[in-house]
Amino acid sequence: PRAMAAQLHVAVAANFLGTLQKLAERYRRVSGDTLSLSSGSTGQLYAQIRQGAPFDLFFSADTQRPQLLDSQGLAVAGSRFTYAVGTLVLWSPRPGVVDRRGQIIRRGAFHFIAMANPRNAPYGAAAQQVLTALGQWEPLNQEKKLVIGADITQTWQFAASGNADMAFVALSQVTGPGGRISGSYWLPPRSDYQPIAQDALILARTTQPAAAQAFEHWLRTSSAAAQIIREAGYRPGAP
Amino acid sequence: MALELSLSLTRGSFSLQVDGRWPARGVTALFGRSGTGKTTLLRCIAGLERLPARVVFNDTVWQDATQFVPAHRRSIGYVFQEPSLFPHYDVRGNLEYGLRRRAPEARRVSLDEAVSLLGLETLLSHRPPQLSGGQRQRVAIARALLASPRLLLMDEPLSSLDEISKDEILPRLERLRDALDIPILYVSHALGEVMRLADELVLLEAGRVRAAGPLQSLLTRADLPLGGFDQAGSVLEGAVAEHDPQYHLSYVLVSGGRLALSLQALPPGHRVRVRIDARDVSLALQPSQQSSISNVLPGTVLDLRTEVDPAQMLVRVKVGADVLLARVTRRSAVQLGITEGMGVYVQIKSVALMDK
Amino acid sequence: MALELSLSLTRGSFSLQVDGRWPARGVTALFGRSGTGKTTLLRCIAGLERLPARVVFNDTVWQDATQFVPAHRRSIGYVFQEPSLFPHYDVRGNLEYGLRRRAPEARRVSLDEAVSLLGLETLLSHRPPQLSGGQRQRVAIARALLASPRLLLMDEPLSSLDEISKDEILPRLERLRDALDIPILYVSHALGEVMRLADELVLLEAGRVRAAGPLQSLLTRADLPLGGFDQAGSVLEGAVAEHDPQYHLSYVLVSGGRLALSLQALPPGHRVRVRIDARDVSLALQPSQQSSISNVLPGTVLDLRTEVDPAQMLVRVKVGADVLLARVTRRSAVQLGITEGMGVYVQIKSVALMDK
Amino acid sequence: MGGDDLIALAISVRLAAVTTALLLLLCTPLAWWLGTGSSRWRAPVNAVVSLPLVLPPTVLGFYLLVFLGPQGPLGRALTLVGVASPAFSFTGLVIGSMIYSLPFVVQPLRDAFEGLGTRVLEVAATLSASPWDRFVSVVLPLSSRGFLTAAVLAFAHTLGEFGVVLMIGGNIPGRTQTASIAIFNHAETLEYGAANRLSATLVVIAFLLLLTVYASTRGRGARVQPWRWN
Amino acid sequence: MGGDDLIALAISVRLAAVTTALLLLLCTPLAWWLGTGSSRWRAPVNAVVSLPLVLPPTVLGFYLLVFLGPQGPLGRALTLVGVASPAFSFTGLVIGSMIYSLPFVVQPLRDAFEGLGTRVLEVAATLSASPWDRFVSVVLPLSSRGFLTAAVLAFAHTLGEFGVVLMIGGNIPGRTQTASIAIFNHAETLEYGAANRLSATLVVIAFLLLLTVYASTRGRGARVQPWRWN
Ligand SMILES: Nc1ncnc2c1ncn2[C@@H]1O[C@H](COP(=O)(O)OP(=O)(O)OP(=O)(O)O)[C@@H](O)[C@H]1O
Ligand SMILES: Nc1ncnc2c1ncn2[C@@H]1O[C@H](COP(=O)(O)OP(=O)(O)OP(=O)(O)O)[C@@H](O)[C@H]1O
Ligand SMILES: [Mg+2]
Ligand SMILES: [Mg+2]
Repeated sequence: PRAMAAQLHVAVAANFLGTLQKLAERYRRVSGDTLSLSSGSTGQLYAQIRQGAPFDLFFSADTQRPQLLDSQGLAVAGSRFTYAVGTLVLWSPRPGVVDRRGQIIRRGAFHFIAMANPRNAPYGAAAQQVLTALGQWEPLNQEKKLVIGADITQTWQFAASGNADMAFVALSQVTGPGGRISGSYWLPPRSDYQPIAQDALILARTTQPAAAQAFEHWLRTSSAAAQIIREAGYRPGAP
Repeated sequence: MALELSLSLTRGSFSLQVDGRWPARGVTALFGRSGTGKTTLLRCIAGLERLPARVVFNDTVWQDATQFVPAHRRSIGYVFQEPSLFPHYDVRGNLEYGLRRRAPEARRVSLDEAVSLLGLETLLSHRPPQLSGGQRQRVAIARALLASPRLLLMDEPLSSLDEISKDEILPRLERLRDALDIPILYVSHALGEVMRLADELVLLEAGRVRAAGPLQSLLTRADLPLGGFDQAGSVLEGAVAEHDPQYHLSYVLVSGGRLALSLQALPPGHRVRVRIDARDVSLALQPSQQSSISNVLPGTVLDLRTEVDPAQMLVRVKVGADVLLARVTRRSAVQLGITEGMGVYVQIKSVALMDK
Repeated sequence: MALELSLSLTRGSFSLQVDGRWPARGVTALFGRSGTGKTTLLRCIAGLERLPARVVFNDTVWQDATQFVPAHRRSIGYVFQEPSLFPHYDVRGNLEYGLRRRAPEARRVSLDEAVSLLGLETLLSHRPPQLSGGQRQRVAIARALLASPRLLLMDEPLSSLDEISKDEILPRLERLRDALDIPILYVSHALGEVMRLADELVLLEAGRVRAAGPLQSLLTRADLPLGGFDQAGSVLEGAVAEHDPQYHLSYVLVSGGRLALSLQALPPGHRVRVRIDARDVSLALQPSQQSSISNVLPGTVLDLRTEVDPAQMLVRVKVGADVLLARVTRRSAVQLGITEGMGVYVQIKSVALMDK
Repeated sequence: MGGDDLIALAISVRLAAVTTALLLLLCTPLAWWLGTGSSRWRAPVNAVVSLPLVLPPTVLGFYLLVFLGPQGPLGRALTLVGVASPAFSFTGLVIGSMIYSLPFVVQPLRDAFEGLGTRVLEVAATLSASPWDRFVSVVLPLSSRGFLTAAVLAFAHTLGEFGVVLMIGGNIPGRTQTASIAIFNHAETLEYGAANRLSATLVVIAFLLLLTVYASTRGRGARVQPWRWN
Repeated sequence: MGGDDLIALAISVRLAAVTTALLLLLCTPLAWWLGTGSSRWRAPVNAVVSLPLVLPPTVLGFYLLVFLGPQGPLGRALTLVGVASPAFSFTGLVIGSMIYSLPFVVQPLRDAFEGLGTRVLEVAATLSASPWDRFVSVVLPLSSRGFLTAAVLAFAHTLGEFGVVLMIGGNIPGRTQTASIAIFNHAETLEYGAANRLSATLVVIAFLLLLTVYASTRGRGARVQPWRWN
């Protein structure tokens, strides 16, 4: 409907960057609009946005920072929504390490478990909740068996490089093409941790509100988008 | 033309106090023992030491209470006591450094002149570490000359050079000085070098000027320590009288008579200065015959003085209007009965012309 | 005791080829013009140049095809041509550097001795930049002495020193050398210094040894250029005959007769060497009376040679078993009719004892 | 290697070159003052010069962003005079990189200047060279080693810099996304193949560049320098 | 400031001190060879020394982790001899910091050694000083400026290092969580007050340390050096 194709600048939390790249590619084909993606940690992107970074949309890895931006009036009213909900997995690149019920944590036959920083990464907070539910949070901390990644990527790297025996990571990271998962893993019960919801919003400073809204609308409603998100190991947020 | 100086500096226990006005023409020798402040004085004149002082060169104020002309605008040439070549240039680069910084019309020495003057032909592409000590010193001299300075400061420039090189370089340097009329302030320990080269002498002792004035008058002054040097002597003014090509001799008339010296390419009547070392002078009561000593002049004893070595005496003899120094043994002095006012014949074994 | 050398080195157009065995005792002077390779030769002996060579000192092989004793194990002292003090130490620190690295029982010079020998008492806490050129040179000499070396290499150590300092230092150095029996290889341009100090002479010319041998025999050799120097002269062996305290004279018997010189504190019979400069020698057909020249000996003319200056001639005269050089004008030579084989009287104005 | 990577590489190289050039230019006077002056402010300034290193790069970047951003003191001043804030632009990257690499340039230069000694300068002055002339004809060539080290450290460090650049540049593809950020992005999206390729390219480029520099310059430096009369 | 922050600060200072000390020790021979040797390998080695700077720290850290990990070449070798992998330990931090700060130590030292000249060493040799003795009594004091710069850069850079340290240390509080990581964490969790406090503490500590060092050492260095006979 618009005369010229728009280019939207999107700030995206690093863990969703790959998925958003796929989404952008798909969206470009349906709308002609392109997305320029700037990734970083959620905290860093948040700081940049507060300092006037030239982004149109913000895809956070949590719900807290979008809420803050919203309350500070830096978001387009009503644009905040949950675009994906993550699933936590305890994973090892080697088969036979993690049992299907997560007993290994109690047995303690390992050197290190990697997890993201619970204070700034939602997956880290979730991992802490799971460990607390297992009654292992305190003991593992005491024994200094927890290595903390700055973000979920680093956490994955700790395990993937074999330096940590296993890691609490996002299911999206270990899901290969066709939904296959290599190595061994355990999916903690969803009841043991709060949903890992990731919120997005349109920034109030955007110069292309129409294009931004169009993309958001597509993302919330298109089944193709939902499909891509699901394949990446997330659950789509409520439409 | 004159160099006016007034400075006072203290470093630890050393202090330098100089007040004076020295004629800035020909060569002024700065003579003094090691550590008396010769280098420090040159540095002050060059503008390399920031200190309260008054330096006036030929009516241009270089430094006083209100102004300070920095070293690079004083148009000096400075041969440092250590050759101090630029390590990042070869010999040619070192030589050209100062040359390039003079406007072509202001250049008074060409690269070729300087190179041949100091015998650097084969060394032009050498880098400083590939030079011997004496070669480095020669490059430093040539470099200073090529800056066509209005005043040349030389701090023991020939100390690492052998006699033959010195004998080659000194006369050429003298000629160049006369041709270009660049006054030179020349630091040296060697009284021989000083006597050969200098017109004026400044005698430094422990940071103070002990005496300053024309070389001739200072050399024979009884109150100065110069007579005590191995190479003590006197300098006489004279005029070329005639030549004797057969024996390769020239005759020079001085106030006391006629002196023979090596043949010079100078016209009769030309005014010259000749140098006579005390050790070359002996005394006799009669003019000797049949001796190889060819210069004998009558004179009158002014006084006798004991030297550091008690076996020796230094006798000052008035010859015409000049004073000659003679070094004789105490025994000879006694045996010949030499006393003040007595008439004697001075026998001069060797007379050297000072290229003037 | 001997120093055996065999080396060959090429640097650009310069090549150094030395083969020889020189006695390592007393002072061996390395004499040669600027750029002839004196410094390079010293560096090879010190082990500072890595090159194929053979260096044997007193039967210890320092270097040959199979071994190389590094510099720090050669027990040498080296006074570099540039003083090269350690910038991070004061004078005392510089002096103690070598001293500390000798076991106490191997030390042969004490700090106090070296300090007073070179007059460094007031300079001990100075840092190198606070020293004058001559002061630096004196510190470098003292530093080398304090390492109590088995061989002392000195590269123009006195070039920045005034005559008085030289006159003070040289005799003390000679005494120290004799007391400690440290052989010295001494580079110098100044023939006067060499004649005064050296026992042996090595004459370098363009990287080759032109001649080597005892000083006396080389000085008067007609085929060497040494006679051409201003300070040419000869050295005679003799023995103290008697003293004349009244005139502060000592008499020395040489092969050709008796010579008077300044009073020496030496017992009669003591063997000494005396130096007689060519310029101090005149010739006469009769022994002169009534002249201040006190030493007159009969001799026979060996030969006459024209000098660089055609007005001058160098006459070699056989006096007893010795050869003296006399510098006379061509005119005198002709007028006196001096020819080979003729009997003459040599008048010697000044005789210097070489502290031996 | 994708086109984005090539662009990022080009931005990195350009950023490193611009940063290095500007730093050499600006730090030379500062280093000269530190190395040859005698003010009693030298010690504190010396200490301050090293401080940019002490903070984690992202944190430094954050403070810079606060300072330079539209709400920051400098940003606001700039906006008043009608200049856009340098945050999230190439200019911002340059400023950030310069601040962070400052010590790597100042310190080797200062050491080089301090080691020169005064004699060569005195000689040049007596040969009529003005202070500026002396600087060009004597100080520069004789401090070439220091300049080389300063340039190499600044260049290499800017190539690899990530935190400050990410923070102040905003990782905008084609504009402020440098190779180091691109590698990081690849790693984030588990494209380890691409990350490895880009890393390898960066390392190889840097190696070849440094090799050329050292092979040509070192030799000269070595010929000039080992000779000293001290 | 919380207890965790204090502990992190202590770890940082200890890490910086250990890293600096080890680097000075290990890099001195390397820098000597680079500065005074004449091998034709010098140029490539010089180039390689600077390469750790070229990669973003986290990437470098990742490669290190792979190299040290159980599947990595070194990790496997260590496991064979019964030594635990240094990943996620203080040892690991030290290794990572050392690799990353290597150029900051090697280059100033190399420059200092290269600038020494041979004469002082020759003089020392003729005064019977053995090579080791010469190194201690002549090279060390006359290169003090280079050592100071190397130490300051390495120390400050290690204090602020974040990427490599985070990667290889695993951010284990009380063991491998350094002050720089703690500041980063504070900033990420929007605890800007705590971040500012810790940053300020770090900066002030570093400033006082550097000031002391420069005020005491610079003076001496300056007195020793301006004099050169070149
Ligand atoms: N900072 C200082 N403290 C004490 N004395 C100093 C200081 N700086 C220089 N001096 C002294 O100043 C004196 C003058 O030195 P200068 O170099 O001018 O002597 P010089 O006449 O050139 O001697 P030389 O003939 O040996 O070169 C020396 O005695 C030196 O010890
Ligand atoms: N790399 C080189 N290329 C060419 N010539 C060189 C090189 N290195 C040294 N030379 C030459 O070697 C010669 C010997 O130098 P050396 O320093 O031994 O002389 P020296 O006898 O000590 O002279 P001086 O009395 O002037 O100190 C010099 O003529 C010098 O030019
Ligand atoms: Mg002097
Ligand atoms: Mg020499």
